[in-house]
Amino acid sequence: MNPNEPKIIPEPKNLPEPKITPELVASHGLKPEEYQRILTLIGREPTFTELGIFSAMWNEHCSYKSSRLHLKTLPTKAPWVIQGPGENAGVIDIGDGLAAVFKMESHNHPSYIEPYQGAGTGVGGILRDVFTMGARPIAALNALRFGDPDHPKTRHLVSGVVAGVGGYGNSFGVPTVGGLVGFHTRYDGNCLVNAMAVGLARTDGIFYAKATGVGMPIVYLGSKTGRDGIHGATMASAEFGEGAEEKRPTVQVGDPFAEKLLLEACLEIMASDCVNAIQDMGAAGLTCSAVEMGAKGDLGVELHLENVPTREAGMTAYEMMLSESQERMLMVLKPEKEEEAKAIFRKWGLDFAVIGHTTDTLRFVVKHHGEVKADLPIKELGDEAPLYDRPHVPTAPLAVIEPESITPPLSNGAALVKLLGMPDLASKRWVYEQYDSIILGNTVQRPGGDAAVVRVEHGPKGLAMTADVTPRYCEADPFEGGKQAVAEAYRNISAVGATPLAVTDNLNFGNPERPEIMGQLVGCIRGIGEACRALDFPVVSGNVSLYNETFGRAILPTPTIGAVGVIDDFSRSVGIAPQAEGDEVFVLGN
Amino acid sequence: MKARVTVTLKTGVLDPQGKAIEGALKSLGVDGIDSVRQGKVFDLELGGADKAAAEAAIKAACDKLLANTVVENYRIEIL
Amino acid sequence: MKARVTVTLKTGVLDPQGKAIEGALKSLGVDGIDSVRQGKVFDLELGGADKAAAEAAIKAACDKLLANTVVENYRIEIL
Amino acid sequence: MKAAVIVFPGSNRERDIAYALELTSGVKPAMVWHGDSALPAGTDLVVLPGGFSYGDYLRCGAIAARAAIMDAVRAHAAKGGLVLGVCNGFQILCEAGLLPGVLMRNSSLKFIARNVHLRVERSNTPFTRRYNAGAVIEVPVAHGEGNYIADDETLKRLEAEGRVLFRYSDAAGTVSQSSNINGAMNAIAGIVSDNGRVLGMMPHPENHVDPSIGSTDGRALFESLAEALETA
Ligand SMILES: Nc1ncnc2c1ncn2[C@@H]1O[C@H](COP(=O)(O)OP(=O)(O)O)[C@@H](O)[C@H]1O
Repeated sequence: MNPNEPKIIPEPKNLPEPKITPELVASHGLKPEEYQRILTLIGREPTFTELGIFSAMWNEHCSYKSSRLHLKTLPTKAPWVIQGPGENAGVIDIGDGLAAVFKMESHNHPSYIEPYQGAGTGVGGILRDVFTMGARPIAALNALRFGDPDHPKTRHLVSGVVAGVGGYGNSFGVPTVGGLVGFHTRYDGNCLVNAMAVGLARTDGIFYAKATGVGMPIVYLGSKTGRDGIHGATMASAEFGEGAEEKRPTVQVGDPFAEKLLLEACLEIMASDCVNAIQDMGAAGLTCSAVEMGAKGDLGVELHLENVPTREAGMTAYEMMLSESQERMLMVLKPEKEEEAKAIFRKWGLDFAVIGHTTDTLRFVVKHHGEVKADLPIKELGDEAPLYDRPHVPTAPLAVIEPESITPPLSNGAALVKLLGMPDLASKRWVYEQYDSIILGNTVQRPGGDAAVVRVEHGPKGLAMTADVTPRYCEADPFEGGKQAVAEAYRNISAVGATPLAVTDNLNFGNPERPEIMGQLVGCIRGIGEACRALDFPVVSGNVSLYNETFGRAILPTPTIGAVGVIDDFSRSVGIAPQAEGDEVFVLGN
Repeated sequence: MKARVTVTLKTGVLDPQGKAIEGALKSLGVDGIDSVRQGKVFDLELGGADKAAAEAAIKAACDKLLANTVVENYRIEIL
Repeated sequence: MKARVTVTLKTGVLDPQGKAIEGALKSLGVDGIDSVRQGKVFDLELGGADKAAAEAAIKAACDKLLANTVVENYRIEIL
Repeated sequence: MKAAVIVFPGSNRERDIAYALELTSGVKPAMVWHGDSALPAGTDLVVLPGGFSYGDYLRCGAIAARAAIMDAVRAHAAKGGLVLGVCNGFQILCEAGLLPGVLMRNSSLKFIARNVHLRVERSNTPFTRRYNAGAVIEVPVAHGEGNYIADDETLKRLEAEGRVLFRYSDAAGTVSQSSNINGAMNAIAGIVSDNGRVLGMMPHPENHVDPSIGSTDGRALFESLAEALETA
């Protein structure tokens, strides 16, 4: 295919931007006091584009404003941790000069609105997080929660989400090796799609978002920008209600083919030592990635939006800054390597353009056809984001039920049959047989067991991985439930014969502005922290998804725990299938 | 009765297929085609003779299955 | 210039997707649709103004790529 | 053996098959970019790997079948050279006219990824000489469009000429509707060209070459090729 050289759509006149009104501020998900904070910070009324930038940077999804205070209490260090939370993904040393790079992320609201594309782009996003750091993805997992099986929407959501997860991962070419599927009426109006990816890199070949050097060209790479998902990040953090259906056109469409090309191109330019800094355009797209690159490197950034490759004519600065079009990357190239890098982009048929440069002003300046659309202090955009210590009430302990007080409604035999027929316990083959679990030829323990095991390169080392949580335990007692989720993930890894090393978490909760919900979040985080400290099992990456509510009813508290461990000889890992007739069965522990 | 349903992507929705086809046409040396967007057609045969009932059935089919109305539009023609 | 290409399966060629849709419609309770055959449409935009040249380009696109003429027919409409 | 694995944009099992080739023949295959116009000199086996070339957009394999390198592949086949297409590679061979028929959506309309049993129909071919005719092997499939369809006449010819090499069966080698995972005509999983030198198959023998990863049932296919080329 011929490379599509960047096309500049002539657009001599910019459209006038709308006036800032309280309604407009509210429609950006910003509270009046948050808007006040903006006014104080910049000393004037923001432009429309600036308001959009603030809404993207300061929403829950990007700023972690409700959870940050509590997340800080999690243990994140161990001698084998190379990179903890704060980058695109966590990195741990697995020996032999190799590192495992992994993270989990939610795509709950988009998947509820359009299950196929929502789930697919969730998988795409987490894969990008991993390969942005220089790692080739070697496995994917997914943790799915749906409503009651009899709820009218459940069937549609299950089939769409599963097809979407498979459709993206299978085409991209990563084995989907594990996960979980659960059903409960509390997810009726709000399914959960948590996607995890694990990649492999050399410990001396990890790439970061931090840009260095003034006057460095900032390069856009990947698919063209369209109007996809504008306001998507804001939507992902908004409580659902009657109007949810109308938000549909903002759904992003995934292109796993473009992502695969992006992967190969990125790994190739990284191997050729062309990259100074790199950041994927995920939620809140160009805004978050450009700000982060500059802020982390103590640099300013100036963008010239007329150079951004666009799919649609007449896109405004506001739209380009907020677009969530998928399969895009932002990077700073080493100037002397620019031509070499461009040849690689052309080879893979990807759009690219120099869309700006780094400056020494510490300002985030966005220009469109010469007109300044935004001029903001770059560090403060992230650092001065609101931080809330939201009121929280501990979950009331449940009354203790004495075993003697219960008369079993069913005989043991009938109870067993009933249990076996429950969707939560039934075989998940229908799901994981739609996922290519063996591509790359390294899957030692396939889906269906406690943890998956994937051979590292061609062995003998293997990585074990799992995703787990039991929401009803968390509902009953957040602290114990959080501990239990970590312990179960740890056991899953141990059960296949591997040594558990580190955790990624995905905290799915309701509206944090309600003290009971905040109480669940705080309790679960305390429990996770306690268990991780006790087990020397640091948290190296994670994601928080709040406002998972419909009509004021929250989902069950669902802190999904993803874990990774290492086994020195993969051929010694064990699965759950009995090996031979007459084998003895042991129970370990109390 | 025969009918045709045409399902096309809404404006602005990314069409990865169309994009790949555009690129392929260029490299095959087919010039002059600037943009391609791909959609689906369904050719239906219906038993009954009642046009209104047929239209209602087709509309139900589109809404429930043939089109993903989040990202697609559809058009029904009774032939 | 705009054009639409419609690609349909030749008569007699099995259409598993159409068959599956028929089945799915029945289980969704949509009655009266006896048979479904699925095809594709391509909406093209062409730069030039010459209709004959456009038609030639589209025909080339169909023969070389858009249709698998072993099992599919195509039809071109200049809009 | 001098094998060349063709890499298209969106190929994703090229490393898997290169590993299987190297493991069984001891020689690393050449990786050849789709935009090249010639095969490396002395190539005696061309492999089209699995994947989603061009995203499987339009029709699976359609765009790849028209890539620059495919003229060289056609010329290689016309000279009687060996060609192996697996999964997406099979789809590409059909679209390129090197094998008859088409691969349509699985009858379940779902992607299917699991181990299946295949009955090896013939052993006197360069692809299957290390198997016994009638043997049953277990290998994985991973595809959404593997439902093989051809017109009646083609199908009759394929059967009459013994060109069906693999069929979906159960563990005992019985072919039935329930063993036919994707609805393919006559449960066809793999066919060869009229000169018997071009094989297209949907399942992935390259993923079953290691005892600790699944099984080694796929290994003999690559060993057959290595042996055929050695003795040629
Ligand atoms: N969404 C999924 N994706 C991939 N594999 C899955 C998924 N859901 C379940 N599985 C597989 O099925 C196995 C059994 O699932 P589950 O019944 O939830 O078991 P457990 O309670 O032991 O985790 C999991 O360990 C996993 O390997």
